[in-house]
Amino acid sequence: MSATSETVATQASTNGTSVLLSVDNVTLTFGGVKAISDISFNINKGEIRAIIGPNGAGKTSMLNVINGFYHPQKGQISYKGKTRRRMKPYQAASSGIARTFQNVALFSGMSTLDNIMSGRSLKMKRGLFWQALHVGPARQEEIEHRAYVEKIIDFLEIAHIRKQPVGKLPYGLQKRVELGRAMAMEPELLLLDEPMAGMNLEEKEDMSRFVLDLNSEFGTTIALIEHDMGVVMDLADRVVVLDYGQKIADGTPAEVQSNQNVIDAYLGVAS
Amino acid sequence: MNIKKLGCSAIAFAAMAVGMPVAQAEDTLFMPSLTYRTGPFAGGGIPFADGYADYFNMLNERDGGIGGAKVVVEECETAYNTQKGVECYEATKGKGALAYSPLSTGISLAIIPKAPVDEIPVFSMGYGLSAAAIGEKFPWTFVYPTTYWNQLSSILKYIDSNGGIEGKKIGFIYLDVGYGKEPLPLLDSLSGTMGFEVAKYPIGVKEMQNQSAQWLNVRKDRPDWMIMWGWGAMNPTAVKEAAKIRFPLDRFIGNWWAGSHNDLRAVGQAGKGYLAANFSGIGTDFPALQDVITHVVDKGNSKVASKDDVGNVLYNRGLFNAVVLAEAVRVAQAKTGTAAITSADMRYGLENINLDEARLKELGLEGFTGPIKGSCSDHEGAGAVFMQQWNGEDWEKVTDLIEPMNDTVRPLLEEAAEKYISDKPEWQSQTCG
Amino acid sequence: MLYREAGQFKTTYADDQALLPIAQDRIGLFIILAIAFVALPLFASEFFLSSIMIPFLVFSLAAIGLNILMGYAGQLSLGTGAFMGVGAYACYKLTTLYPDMSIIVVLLLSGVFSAAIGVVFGLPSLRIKGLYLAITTLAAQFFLEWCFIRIGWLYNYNDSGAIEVPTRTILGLAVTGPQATPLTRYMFILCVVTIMTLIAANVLRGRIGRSWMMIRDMDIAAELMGIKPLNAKLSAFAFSSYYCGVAGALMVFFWLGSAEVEAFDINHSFLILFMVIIGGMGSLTGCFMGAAFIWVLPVILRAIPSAFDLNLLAATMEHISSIVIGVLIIFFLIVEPHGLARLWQIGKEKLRTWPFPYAT
Amino acid sequence: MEALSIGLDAFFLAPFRDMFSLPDLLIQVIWEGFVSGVLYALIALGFVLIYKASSVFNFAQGIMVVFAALVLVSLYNYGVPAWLALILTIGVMGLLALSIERVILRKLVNQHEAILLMATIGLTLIIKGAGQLFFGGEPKSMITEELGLSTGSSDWEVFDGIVIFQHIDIAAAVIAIIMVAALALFFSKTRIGRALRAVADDHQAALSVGISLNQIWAIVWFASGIVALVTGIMWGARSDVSFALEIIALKALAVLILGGFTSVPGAIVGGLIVGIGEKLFEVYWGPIFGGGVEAWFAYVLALIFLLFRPQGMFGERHIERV
Repeated sequence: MSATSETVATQASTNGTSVLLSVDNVTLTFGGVKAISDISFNINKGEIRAIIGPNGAGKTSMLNVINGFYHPQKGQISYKGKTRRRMKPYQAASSGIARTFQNVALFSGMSTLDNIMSGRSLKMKRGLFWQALHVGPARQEEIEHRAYVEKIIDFLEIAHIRKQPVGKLPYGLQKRVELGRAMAMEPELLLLDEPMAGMNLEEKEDMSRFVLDLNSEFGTTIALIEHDMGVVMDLADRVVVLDYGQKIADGTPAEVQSNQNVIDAYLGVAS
Repeated sequence: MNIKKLGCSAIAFAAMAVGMPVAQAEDTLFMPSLTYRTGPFAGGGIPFADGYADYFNMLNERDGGIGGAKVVVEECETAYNTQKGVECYEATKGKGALAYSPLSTGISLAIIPKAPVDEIPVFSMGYGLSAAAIGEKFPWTFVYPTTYWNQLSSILKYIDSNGGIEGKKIGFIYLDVGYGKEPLPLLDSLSGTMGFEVAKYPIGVKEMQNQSAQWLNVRKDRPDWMIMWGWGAMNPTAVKEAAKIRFPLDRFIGNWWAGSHNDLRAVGQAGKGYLAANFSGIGTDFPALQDVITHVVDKGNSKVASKDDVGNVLYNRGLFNAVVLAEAVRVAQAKTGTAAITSADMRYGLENINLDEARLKELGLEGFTGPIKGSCSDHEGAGAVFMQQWNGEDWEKVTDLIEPMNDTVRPLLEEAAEKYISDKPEWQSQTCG
Repeated sequence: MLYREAGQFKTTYADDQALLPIAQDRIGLFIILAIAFVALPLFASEFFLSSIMIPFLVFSLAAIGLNILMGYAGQLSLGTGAFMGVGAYACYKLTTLYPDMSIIVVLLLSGVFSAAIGVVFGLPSLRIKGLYLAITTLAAQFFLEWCFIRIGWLYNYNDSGAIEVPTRTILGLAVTGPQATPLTRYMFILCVVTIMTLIAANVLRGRIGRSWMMIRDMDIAAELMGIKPLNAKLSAFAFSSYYCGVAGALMVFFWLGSAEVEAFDINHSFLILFMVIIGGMGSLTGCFMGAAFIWVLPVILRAIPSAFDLNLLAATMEHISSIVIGVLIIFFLIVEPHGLARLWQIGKEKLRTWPFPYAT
Repeated sequence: MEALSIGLDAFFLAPFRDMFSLPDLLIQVIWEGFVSGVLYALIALGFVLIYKASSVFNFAQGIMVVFAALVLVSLYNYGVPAWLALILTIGVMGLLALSIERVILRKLVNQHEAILLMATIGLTLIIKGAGQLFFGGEPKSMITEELGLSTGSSDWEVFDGIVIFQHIDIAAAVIAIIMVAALALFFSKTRIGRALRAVADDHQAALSVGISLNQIWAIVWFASGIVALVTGIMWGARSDVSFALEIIALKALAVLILGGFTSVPGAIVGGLIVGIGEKLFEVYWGPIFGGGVEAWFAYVLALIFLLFRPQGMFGERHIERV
């Protein structure tokens, strides 16, 4: 088993790009049902990596394993050279992994601004004392972060809904705010769980633009789950395909597209 | 609610806010009544409040008040809740309140420290702080006719005279609050000197109606006698549970707050034999009670649910509270020569009260209670209690008055009073008289 | 018409992040403070101060405490009464052990004790959520009540089993005990409550407050964004219990003057809970509205019959006010489940768009 | 060290020695615990019925117990014969259920659970105020004998001692068993019962097969009203009928924690655990702490239990998803 991970690592280094995260032989079960079985793949620094597969393939579970929400029974995750088998979600966050959710998981009682500000939580350091007084350092800190958040708001073109409670926003905007919240964390690795789901064409184009810009301007590594093959082919540098919790293909969009296993899985041909 | 009414209540509220003096007719005596006709202890609060109000109303009807001044009784509902009690106190004290009798240890404790400042006496009749019997230390507080501690000593004397107390085991079941715990120091101290053993059974307020575990403990410990410091729903439940474990009820004695008609009616025949201490007469067989019936109850001016409630234990207790206050008013009127006395005069009246046999007879209350004589140093009168027994349908007086062990208790009371004022520098200089 | 923010432009983030960005709100608050600090002390009667304003402020502070936990951090608690009790008993023990310590210091320290106890009973919140947690806070309530009775040391073994407030002075002026005038006590409480409300408002709009709201709205997402649930929940319990503790100490020392354990019983917890619900969860203004509604309304209701010479029993009035409050609770839940604060806000929105109700 | 071993002995061994030195008392303690457990279980059952069908955590269940008993006793005191009073009281509870559904629940459909809980708190205040307004706050005695329930007792001589069984306690246990059986039959055999279970599982699905939610809500509230009446009669017979009874109902909350909010068997088993557990703890361990531990035992037990099994005794562990 260890041989595989070594080969992956060697592969990466020979390609001249550094591996940001690698998933090695991960198996995850729920009460005897295997959600993910023995999957390995890696994410290179600075790339856009897509995870695709039919419903129930284990894509979201994979993201949950990566950011520590689920603990795999077997295998390990290496991130920035460090290997951790069990990691708490907040540890993942503090080491620079952010994510968005399939079903929007915004803080519904808070405004757009506060939601994005909440992404800055880890960056803010002032203690209770200064916050209570709200003068001096705490106030200064709050204003500095506000400036950064305003940049994100401009970038995502959501200035007009800055003060609105997010619960009442249309779905497309909520997705955008959620992206903004994840961006506010200044992550090195951003996990996007179906960022375009339920969007119309125009919204999808906007979102694709944001993802590409985010990748190029901010240099954020992105792993995304998406159903829309067109979007995946346009955005992704490399694609990994899961089916029934197993990896069936891994490679560039073109390679994957022509892979017989993938075609079978998507067309439902009995293998 | 229409606009006009809304306006009126707004004005009333504004008047309250800025403290506009409420117009009062001349020569009235204002007696606030902090009642609890609601809440878990309403069963005790209702008859007491009725007796209190009815007696004053009777004086108004029969004699045109006291010394020519009409008595105004204003009820304020506390639900036995200290916060509301304090609110009631604050709401009524500005109207010229002469004395407070809140019928709650909690409320008494809250207003006792205010009494010397506002100069309104607190008359906690047989409840509240036992230490307040020491008049030198508590000039503004009165606990006639006797304190919990003296009462306990009377009960122990009764036990002693019924087969001796030495070497016996006495079970003490009590409501687990300040009121119930108050006699514990005396009980512990007397168990040494009188040579008996004590077993304690606390009942939480929430467990008042769920006492079976403690009574199983009683069954386990097999005490010879049981004494109860109970109140409200605790009492009937305790008597029922005692009967359930076949504890001999004629060896089960309640204090004067654990022996009312309301308590035992719920038990009925099963409670036959249960004893309780009392200091106010039972029934309506007194001229004063007859006057109350003629002048108030029969005219429909009483709040009692039925005429049968007149004369029950707590009704008479409330009435007796009013009797003492009325007598204090008379003493104060005699001294000042005016009908409309102040609360400071009231304090003088309470301190110099002298309800002897002859005076009780004049009031139409012969044999209703023992004589009470106050003095500067004695704010309890060291009154005696008698025992009453439940015969299955009604209470019967079964003993004469049992004098308390005042010689033993008084020094303990003085000690307690010292302790109370030890952290109150402003109290240390005050004295009675 | 008067309530317009048009023309009020913010040029800095600092301005935009002010507690009350709209000028009319600032003026309104200023008027309220002026009334509270100047007009009431000058014109209000003793009864109004001691039986309406003092309890109102104490309850408001307690409601803020509970609202921080419930409205902002989303953790239901039925143990408010007991946490207030911890504050009161701690205050009593401290001031009798160290009579020379300033009462202000004692008061602020007593909250620390209740914060500590709050954290202990907040620990289950890491595993238990929602209604289940509410019921475990009942365990805190009843266990602490039992401690207040059974541990005689807490009330210095007083025969009465109650804590009695000794006289304490600040600069020679009695602020607690029977000598303290209602005015002094009112002013003291008013200062404490004003400052603590301001602090709460600051904390709630900062990082810590935001972390509580994140846990409330979506605990999983909050955790994935780097919030440690342990820290966020326990700090909410600590902060909330601190407020409740100080409110409890204020209640006994500056209002009641003495207290038995019943002053902190389960009904007391419910009373504060009602205030938070009626006022509005997640709103500081709501805490004051709720406290006014639950405490002051019955006082007014009781005053109505005497104003109309209606010969109603005090007890009857009590029952009626219980019914009225019950009906109003349900009415509000049906009309506006987010309490008086939201109604107030909706009212302001209406004013803002008046006379064009459909403008947004 | 010695003090420690004495302490350990007092806590871990002495209580058991006490138990076996007086076995008749032990049986009595367990019996008493069983009876109060049955009554806790009945109150909890009222909660569960309503929660299962409508996700309403009915805080008013406790006051409904008091109210039902109060109506019954007051009607009798007004001169209505006992049997008629019983029937009328059932009618009143039905009316109450109907008006709660009409006036409150119907307006709050699809609201958050916390809001529904708060509505029942408001309801509690209304019933409390109205109950005292109409019937007075003073305690009343339960019309036990008039309802044909015996107030006598029977002895069982065993282990050189006696165990006393109150007939009313036996009746409480029997009636509780009959009621639970009747409810179980109702749930599994009748059309409405099956509909109720469908609603409990999935509101939408129930609606789609044409079950009227309103009707079902009124029925469950009525059913728990009857459960409340039975509880009120039984507990009223043990002490008296007064508003202080309401506080005991809070203990049912601890029972619910143990048993889970939606499980009928859970309510019963939880009730018995709390009832028997607290009596044993008070009698054998209480003296170590100075007594009165019954006040918190149930809640602390529930708390400790929750720490190890947050989903309750009969609940299923669920996997959180994002």
